[in-house]
Amino acid sequence: MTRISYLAAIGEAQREAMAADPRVILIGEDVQSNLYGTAPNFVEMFGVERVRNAPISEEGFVGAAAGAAMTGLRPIVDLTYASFMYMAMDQFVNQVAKNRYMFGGQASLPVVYRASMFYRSSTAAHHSDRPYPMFMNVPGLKIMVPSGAYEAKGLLRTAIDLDDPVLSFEDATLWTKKQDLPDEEFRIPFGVANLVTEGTDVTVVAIAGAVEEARKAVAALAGEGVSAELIDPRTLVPLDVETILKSVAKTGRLVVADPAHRTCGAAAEISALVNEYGFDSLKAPILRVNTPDIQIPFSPSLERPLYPSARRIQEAVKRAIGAVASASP
Amino acid sequence: MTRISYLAAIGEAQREAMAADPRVILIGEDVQSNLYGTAPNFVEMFGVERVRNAPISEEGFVGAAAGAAMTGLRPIVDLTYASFMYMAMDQFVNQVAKNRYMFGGQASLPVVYRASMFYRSSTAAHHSDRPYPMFMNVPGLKIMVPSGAYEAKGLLRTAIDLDDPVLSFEDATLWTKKQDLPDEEFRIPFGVANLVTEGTDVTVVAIAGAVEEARKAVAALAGEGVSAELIDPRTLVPLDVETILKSVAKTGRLVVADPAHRTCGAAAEISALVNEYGFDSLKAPILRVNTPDIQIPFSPSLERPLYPSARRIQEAVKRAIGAVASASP
Amino acid sequence: MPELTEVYAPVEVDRETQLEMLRRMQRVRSFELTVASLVKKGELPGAVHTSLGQEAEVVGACMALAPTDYMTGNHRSHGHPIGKGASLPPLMAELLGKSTGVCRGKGGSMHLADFSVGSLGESGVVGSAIPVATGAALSAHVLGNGRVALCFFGDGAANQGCLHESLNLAAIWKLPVIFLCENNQYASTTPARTVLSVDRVAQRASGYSIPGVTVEDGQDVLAVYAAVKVAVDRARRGEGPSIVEIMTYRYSEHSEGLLHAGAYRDAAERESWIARDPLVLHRARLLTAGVATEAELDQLVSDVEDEVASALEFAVASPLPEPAEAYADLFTTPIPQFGGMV
Amino acid sequence: MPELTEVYAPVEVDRETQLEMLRRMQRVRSFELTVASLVKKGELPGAVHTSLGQEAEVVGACMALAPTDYMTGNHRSHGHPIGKGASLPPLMAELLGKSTGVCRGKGGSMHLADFSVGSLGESGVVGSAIPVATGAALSAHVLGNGRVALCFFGDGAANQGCLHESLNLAAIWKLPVIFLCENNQYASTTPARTVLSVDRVAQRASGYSIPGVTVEDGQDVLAVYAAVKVAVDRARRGEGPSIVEIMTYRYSEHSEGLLHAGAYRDAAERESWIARDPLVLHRARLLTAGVATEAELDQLVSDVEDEVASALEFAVASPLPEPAEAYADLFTTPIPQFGGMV
Ligand SMILES: Cc1ncc(C[n+]2csc(CCOP(=O)(O)OP(=O)(O)O)c2C)c(N)n1
Ligand SMILES: Cc1ncc(C[n+]2csc(CCOP(=O)(O)OP(=O)(O)O)c2C)c(N)n1
Ligand SMILES: [Mg+2]
Ligand SMILES: [Mg+2]
Repeated sequence: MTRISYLAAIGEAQREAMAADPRVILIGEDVQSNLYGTAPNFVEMFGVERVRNAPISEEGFVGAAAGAAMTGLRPIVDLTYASFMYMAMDQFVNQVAKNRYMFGGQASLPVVYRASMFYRSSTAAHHSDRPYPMFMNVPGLKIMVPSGAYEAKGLLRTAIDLDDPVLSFEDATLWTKKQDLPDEEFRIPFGVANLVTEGTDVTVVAIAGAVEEARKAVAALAGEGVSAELIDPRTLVPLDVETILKSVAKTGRLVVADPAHRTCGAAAEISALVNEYGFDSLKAPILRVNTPDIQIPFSPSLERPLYPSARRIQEAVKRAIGAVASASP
Repeated sequence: MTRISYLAAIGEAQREAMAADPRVILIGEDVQSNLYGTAPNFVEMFGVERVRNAPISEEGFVGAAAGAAMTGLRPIVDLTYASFMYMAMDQFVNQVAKNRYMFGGQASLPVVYRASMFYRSSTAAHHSDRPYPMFMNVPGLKIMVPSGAYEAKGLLRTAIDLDDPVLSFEDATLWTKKQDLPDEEFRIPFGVANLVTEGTDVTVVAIAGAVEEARKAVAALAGEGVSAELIDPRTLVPLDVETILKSVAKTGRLVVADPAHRTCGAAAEISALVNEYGFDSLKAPILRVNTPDIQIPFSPSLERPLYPSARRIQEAVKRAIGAVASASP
Repeated sequence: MPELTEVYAPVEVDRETQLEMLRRMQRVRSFELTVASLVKKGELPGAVHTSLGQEAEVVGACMALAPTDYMTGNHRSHGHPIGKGASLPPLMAELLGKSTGVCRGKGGSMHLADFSVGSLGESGVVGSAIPVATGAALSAHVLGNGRVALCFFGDGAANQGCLHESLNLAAIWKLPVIFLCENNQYASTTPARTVLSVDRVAQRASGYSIPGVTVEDGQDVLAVYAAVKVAVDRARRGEGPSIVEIMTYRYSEHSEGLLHAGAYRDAAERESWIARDPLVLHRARLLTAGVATEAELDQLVSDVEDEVASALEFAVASPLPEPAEAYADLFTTPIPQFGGMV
Repeated sequence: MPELTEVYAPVEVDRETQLEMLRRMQRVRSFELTVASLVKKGELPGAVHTSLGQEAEVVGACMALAPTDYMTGNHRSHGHPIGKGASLPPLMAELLGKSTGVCRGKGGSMHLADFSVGSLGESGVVGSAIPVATGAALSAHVLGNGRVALCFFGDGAANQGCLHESLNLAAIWKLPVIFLCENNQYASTTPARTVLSVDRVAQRASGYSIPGVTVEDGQDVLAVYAAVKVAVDRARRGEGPSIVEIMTYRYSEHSEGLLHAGAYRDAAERESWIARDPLVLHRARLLTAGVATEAELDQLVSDVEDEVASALEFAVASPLPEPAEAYADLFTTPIPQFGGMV
């Protein structure tokens, strides 16, 4: 076991994959200087041909990575902040997601796009986005949302192995969080949720950084005699609906903690799925703990309360089990 | 009353607004030649300074319209196909949606972006998108989804009057559909749903072109003794949740017909809202009739069955009322 | 900055290649005429953009590439894979939405792709395939497999930001890619001179420190071939990207059957271009130079016409895809739709 | 294509303007030094990018504009509104996230904007404000109000597609906009020479048939002013856009407190730029030319230092916004959050 941070785990996954397969290359702004910490000594290890500093032109290099993936490489692209992905949106939606389908299966696109969600850091609206829901609405993209160093490393190895395009939304609130990781190489499959804590009274599904908050909430709730089951879906596409349904079949109650904006967020999808396929087991409304539908303000006093926190998750659970009255619409 | 098509209604709204206010200008590819039919004789009426042919550079002119809106103009931008909006995604999300908020209210952005959803026309994956859900996840954008000529005209007039950015998703399956419109100018407020048909057994919420299909389904169901209430939200941001909740309080059942892809679509949001705030009135699972999570294939034989059709809506309603067994997950 | 001056040097083109140029131009011509008539009869679904009039630039450019080289294109899409040597029946079947189509009926007119001949796909979104071709060049460069990539784009696409980004990227990484501008002077109903900040797209090359050349007579297949060949050879030698711009003209409306409001093009202008038809020009040259006889060329044309006719037969006889096939081909490792469709 | 040759002609700049240049440069300098020390003490949240070393290009460019002209900028954001004449207390309060901030605490360091002086906002997303400035120029053009717009962008932003699109748009529509490249030779840790396909961004101007000029000595505020003034006058006369590139250098790391892995910049290089400090240069010129005395300039500096100190006092004393204020300012016509927040 080695104790490493979320960021270091990403670096490790990249290093192992690049060492294992010369077709894996890394493209991104300031990767050669390892500005963001996920490519330590990569230039020395793999050379500048495989560790490529990109000009600030997201549309260009996102598309170039797609074209390279269609013709024999297996690129990893570091977009740094998720808020810059919009610059390349046409390439993501119209090329990366569609090319295999449009061409009747002639293309495979083994490419991973990594982006960090840099919220809760007072960088305001241009750096704080958590845009995975809009990509979930685009068929053809696989989406991972690692909630810890273990997931970050294990899912990323799988992502790089996959012959399909993967978007990795990395949660910067976890960057420095450390975990003990196996010394041997390992992979975590896509579409298999992690049952973090078993429980009987209520199911909590939490996404990315919200898993950490939910963990705290669940622990606090246990102290209050509430038994909550915590599920981390790990990947949003594919989504392990079965595990969630099975849990709700047991608990009858669901709270979804999702750092994205509320409207059409991942929590909305999970709510709709459970309503549709788990209706009979539901004893109470499904509650969503999201970021409200406003942009992210700069001032810490404005920003801090907005995200799913342990406190907000705990309150939602209490509402779900009827311990406190529901707010009227 | 004058009988005009959906496309002509859009042209009328633009003409009236441009005649009323010299600050309203039109920007778009091939608008001077009226290629798409919504700017007939506009060059003659308003001149080339106000009817501006744009180069194919969506990011540039979408952003330029935003900057113009921040400084005194009230532009209408015709993006022609919704599938081209991704090219300008950074401008939509990072400038259009965020500028007022980031600058603490100093900016107003009275600008309307129009785009048509050109599905069911065998133009395949690059021209058939219905991407309103991803924009619903972006706080700061108002979104209209006109379901007929009346709505197209009335909502667009309101959109142009508003001091906020509006995205208009126009449904090309309705382009040629005609309706009798009042001769005098009129406006339809945002955030007020249209109760298309009253009913008691089930609520059907339908979006854009799906309203027409739902209308047929509701009529057919009436023949079978099923009383369905049909609601057209008209705008998705703001969304008239109250009207939907009131209806579900009466019917206890909900089917949402939404031409977008299913995952994180508008139907998911409506389902989540009704689950959360109307849970006690729900007698059956909320069913979503969407386009499945695949890209749009070219071949008519592949494409035709994919969208919410009268038949699919009818079947969903029957399932919702328990007339047919539910598919197992 | 290197210059593409060699472009004006005469190129040695062997007899077989010269004939193959005519054959491929004729393939494009016959294919497009067939397609246009199908549209007129209402037998082709969707939007269809033909390359009638642009055969020389399409074929001249493609033939300067090796069969293993890569190519991407745009909505005006049929000529590119044909020029690159794709087999016609699966192309025609694709246009008819058949399961034997080159994209199994998923792509249609705007999304032809034949990976077996290096055709990586046409993009219905203007400009959007340019970064993809740049990426194909990146893989060729990194893998060192000696291939080059070429992307076709129009005068309209020249104003897209992704072109700028791709040019810069290719220039600094010295990627083997040819940015091939098919300047037919109009984007739908919009004249290039009203929306393009330069007379010639190639003038932008200096902003990327790469060679840029305009072939003013884009109806001359040999001139096109020569110019593109210089750029291809340069790319293959590891000297980086080029812009090659070909002045040409489309005979038809922007898309088949399109009724447009304004008279944005001059009838006389169109006539003058038709008077210099690329097939007629090349045929005349072949005859004058004694490369082939009238009879041989007539045979070539009629062989191609048969080829196209049998492609059509194949397409017509092919089955439509089963509705369930819509759910295939999204992912290499599929994800089932949860719960099936309501 | 018109040339900006007048740039090297001496400009007549009156005494008051010359002093105001020093005053504004000193404002930027003192403001940034204060900000940097706040960051060091952990008293400033978020990412902070200073313009230390770039004062001449910031102020020279801004002062070539009229107060009613428009301006947009980027993440290196404090200098721009200060240069444009914004009042300091609301800027400083914004950095501290106070409700008296120019953006009511919503924007912070990367999103300063003071519409009262034509500052339409800084963009944290690189390149993204360039189309917005182009649009401000469009409204000036259509409304005929005689204003011009200027957008600041870095050497790194020069490779963004939106710049290309904006240049082309502004060129064909003859919009009164100045594309002002602050070429400090690095984008974060990436040297421009490794990612930029030209030596000078201004070389790209010819691709848009517009003037492009590089001020090689961007530490000379008068040289910057002169070059930008030519472009501004040209724009105001209705002759369209220009690129003006200013060679300069940032003294600090990319953002305050940033620890970077590689030594991407040479210490000697930095020293040589510091040796030609723009404030020192301009001060010396004022003295030599007899524009002001040592005592007068010392007074000016100390006045500015007082101004910055009292801006900081104001900011510190100001209240933080109430949490509920987070829900204001999204729309001009608000939409309530349905059901409140869980
Ligand atoms: C991003 C985008 N914007 C607009 C369109 C609509 N459109 C299709 S073709 C076309 C004109 C293209 O002109 P050009 O690039 O010159 O190619 P040509 O048709 O002349 O061959 C336009 C505007 C599109 N398909 N994609
Ligand atoms: C679209 C986008 N990509 C990347 C970044 C991250 N980033 C912030 S500043 C910067 C460097 C910008 O360099 P330059 O434009 O030269 O401005 P400078 O910092 O040198 O003033 C980068 C890469 C960003 N903010 N936006
Ligand atoms: Mg063209
Ligand atoms: Mg820089």
